[in-house]
Amino acid sequence: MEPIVAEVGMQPEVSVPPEESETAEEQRVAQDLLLLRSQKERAEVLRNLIAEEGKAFPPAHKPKSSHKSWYRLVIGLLMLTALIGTLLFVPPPALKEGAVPAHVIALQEAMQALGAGDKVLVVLDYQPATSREMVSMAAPVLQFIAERGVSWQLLVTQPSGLWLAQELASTAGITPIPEAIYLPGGNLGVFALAIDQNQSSPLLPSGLSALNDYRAILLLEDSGSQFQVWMEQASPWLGKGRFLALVAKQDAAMVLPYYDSGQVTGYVAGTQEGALMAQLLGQQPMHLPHERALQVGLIIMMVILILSMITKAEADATGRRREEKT
Amino acid sequence: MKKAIPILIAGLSGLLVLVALIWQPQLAGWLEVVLNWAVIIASVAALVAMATLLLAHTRKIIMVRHGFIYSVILIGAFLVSFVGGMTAGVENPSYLRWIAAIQQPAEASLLGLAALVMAAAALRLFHQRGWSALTVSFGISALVFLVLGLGWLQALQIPQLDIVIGYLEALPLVGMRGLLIGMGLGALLLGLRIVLGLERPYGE
Amino acid sequence: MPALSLNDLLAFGLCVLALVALGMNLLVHRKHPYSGLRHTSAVRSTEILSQAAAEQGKRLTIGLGLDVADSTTAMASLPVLAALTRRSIFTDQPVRAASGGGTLACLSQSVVRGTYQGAVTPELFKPDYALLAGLSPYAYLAGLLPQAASRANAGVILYGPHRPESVLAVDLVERKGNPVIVLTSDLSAQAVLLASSAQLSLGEDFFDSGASLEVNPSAAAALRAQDLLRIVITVGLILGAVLRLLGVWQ
Amino acid sequence: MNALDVIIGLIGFALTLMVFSYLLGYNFFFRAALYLLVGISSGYIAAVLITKVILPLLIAPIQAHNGQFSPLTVVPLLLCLLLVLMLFPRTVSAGKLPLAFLVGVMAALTIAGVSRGTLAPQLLSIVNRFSPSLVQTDGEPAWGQILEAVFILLGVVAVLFTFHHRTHLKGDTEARSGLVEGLSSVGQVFIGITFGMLFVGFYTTALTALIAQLGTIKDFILSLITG
Repeated sequence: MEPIVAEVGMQPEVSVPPEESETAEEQRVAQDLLLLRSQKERAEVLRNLIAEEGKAFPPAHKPKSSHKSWYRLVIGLLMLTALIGTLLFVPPPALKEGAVPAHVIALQEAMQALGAGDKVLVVLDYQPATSREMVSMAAPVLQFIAERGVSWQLLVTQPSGLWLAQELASTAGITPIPEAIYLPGGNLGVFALAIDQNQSSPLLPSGLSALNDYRAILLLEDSGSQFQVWMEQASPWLGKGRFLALVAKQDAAMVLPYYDSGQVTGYVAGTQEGALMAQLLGQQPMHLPHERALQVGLIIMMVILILSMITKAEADATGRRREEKT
Repeated sequence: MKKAIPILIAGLSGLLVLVALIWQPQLAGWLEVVLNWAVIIASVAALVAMATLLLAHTRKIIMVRHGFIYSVILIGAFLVSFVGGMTAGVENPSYLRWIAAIQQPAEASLLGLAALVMAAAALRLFHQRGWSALTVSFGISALVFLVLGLGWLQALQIPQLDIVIGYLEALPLVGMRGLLIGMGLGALLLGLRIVLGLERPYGE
Repeated sequence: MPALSLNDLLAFGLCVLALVALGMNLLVHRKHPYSGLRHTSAVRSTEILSQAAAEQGKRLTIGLGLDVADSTTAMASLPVLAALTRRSIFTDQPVRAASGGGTLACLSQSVVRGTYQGAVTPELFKPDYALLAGLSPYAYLAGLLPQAASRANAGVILYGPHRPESVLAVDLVERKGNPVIVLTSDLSAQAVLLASSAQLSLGEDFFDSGASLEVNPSAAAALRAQDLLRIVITVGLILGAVLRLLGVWQ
Repeated sequence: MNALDVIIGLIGFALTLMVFSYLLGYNFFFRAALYLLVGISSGYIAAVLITKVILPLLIAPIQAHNGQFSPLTVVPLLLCLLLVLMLFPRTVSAGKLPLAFLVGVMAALTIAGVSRGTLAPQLLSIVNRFSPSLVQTDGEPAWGQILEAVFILLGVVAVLFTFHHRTHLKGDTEARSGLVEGLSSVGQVFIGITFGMLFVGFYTTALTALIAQLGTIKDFILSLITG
């Protein structure tokens, strides 16, 4: 079991303490000479550079795989063919009822507790690449909020959010398309928004209330580290039970501890849970990315992982047999 | 002395923010000012970095260096979107539609390509990393979550099975929490070292 | 000062403890700051790669990641940039850095320029050595890919907050037959890159660069402080659990 | 479908083909798509930063003071001018001052944010699983809940010790203590399980984007055919 540990950088390695005699030698020299600080520093730079010369290093780590990438092309083309074939010839399945996870129920309850007069801040914090997944989750939720008569605002934290907000609102069929408010400054902006109770900071865009005034803050996220920024810079300044989240499937694991600690009241991760959520809210689920194609893609990955295990076991067995023979 | 000034500035600005956070109502005004300056500086830094990039590509075009055609594409695309944004307005729906027409398919395709690349890479996972507690648990966990991702088990609606699925889905909580706490400790100490001037990411 | 909640008290206590542990370890281990510490092999490999690059007359490209989310984490990579730049000043091809954010790009410029200045060779510095790759996560990836694919590269190091999409950059470097080392603070990226040939560091080893390269004694003191905090946290958790179970802490 | 929709659809189709051409190798079309993306997004972001940040936050306050000296508006301007000097190789070091200021502020935010938003709540959450209201039902111990809480506590500790740095001399070599090594092995299992979920999560997101993109192209071609 050793190789992987060394490979990924977890093997304890040992540093060699500097030789004491070397240090003592240096001090003697320094005492004998009266040097300016800058001269000393330059001498140190040169000493380091000279020390680098001829220093023994083990060979650089080279990728074990062959440079030829034919297997990449074969797998890529096979997968593309399977997905395109499914898209063209297999109809998408009807949505099935299934067990609803606790975090989805928690989000549903929080949404249904919202009423007319409540204020909700919808934070759009995802990249154009994941917009299809995010829109399929967010559009039914926005439709629900709009139907409830809840007063809501759209906040975007990155420039592309300005057009993503238009896309989301028009897909959800919300008219007129609400104006998206741009919050500059990344984590600095999030922090400024969280602490500013009087809306006095020039940094904050007009039309936005203090975060404490919102009954709920609905995060639409596709990045774990960006989600963490909201949990670290904004959540400590607000009472518990404010944050709700719709996250891309890739962030499902990241949200787990924050949901368990109560910093997020409820969340939905991925299109499947998004469809469940839409049903629970009495909305029509969005047209998902073709579910059968998604299943085909997942099965391909399963087969690949199993093949990887089998071929490695086979290679190990062959190696052992060879060793036994010699 | 010259070297000490940036260290002092970093330390003082960090301390001011920390002190203002503790004595929040009294020093809230100063905190607002500091944050305002920081956001402005970060934005100007982005513009300066962008200008440096454009200058580098301009030099490449002028000197007709290898691959200068790509620099032409980059600068041309930059000028079109920048001039368009400044003249039509960055919230103009028509302008945004054109930006979206390029950004959306290019980024979604890059992400989609990552799926294809991952599939090819996974084939060599165990050959590259060998067998260990980490790789075996990783492989089994990935297989379990792929099966759960199909949604077939959930559709059976067997209460006992649903309980097991619930436990399986919550299991990564342990590792994730441990990793988050460890990363948090690392980030906390890095932050402290910066404020104390022991780490100088702005250069010596 | 408003009344502090238990959460705030604990946070404050952790900060004070971290500060004390850092100071204590700086003092106690000032003579041999790096001895008795596990070194992260991925960080040490960056040294090896830089030596190999110098021998081949090729360059190293370092992707510094994004500074969109949390710039402080992104700054963890800058000591490595300084150390590797110092080594490459007099080689045929100096190190090139690519950043995914304005602040990080300016910081990397400042660090690289400072290193040349420190080596009394400011005239050798060129702004091209530390450039912005792109300002959004995907623009950064798009800007990084051509640099990672350069024929002048002896290898590529991705050190900083890289999203999992950087699997494309790793794949491209592999295709070119070059080694790639990845140290990322993004846990999704760590998981995705486990299925690649990249030499990888996991979890909090991301913060080990200064100590593993033996370029900053305070970084080693921070690792020792982390170890101490780990023990204190473990004892605190067990104690807290027992007190809760016994009903002493309601 | 109007002419504009057709043009936009064609751009999307072409860009998708250019990006996927990477499967055949790193080629001109793929590179062109990358540079186009960098150029377009940089220009757009530059325009947004100027109109939404620089003009309202830096320039407008100075104009509001009618040219009169106000330190709160002039200081950021001076700091920004120092940053602009970074454009010239000889004066790159002028940028150190504003950068040091920014670094200090960000470090402080990290200290406060990480400790209050991640460390403290996550640690408290582990202990809170042992609260009497959760581990007792009708005055009797709920062993299932207790076991779950102990499992989480030990698991987190094991993961934390996987990254322990301290080593001790064992004969000629230095190694970690047996207890730490044991905990590390358990911790690696938990890390593996978490990474498995993260791996599948990202793969699913990427796959969703791929299928959606292929679906968009399919719809576009069908609409071209059917008019």
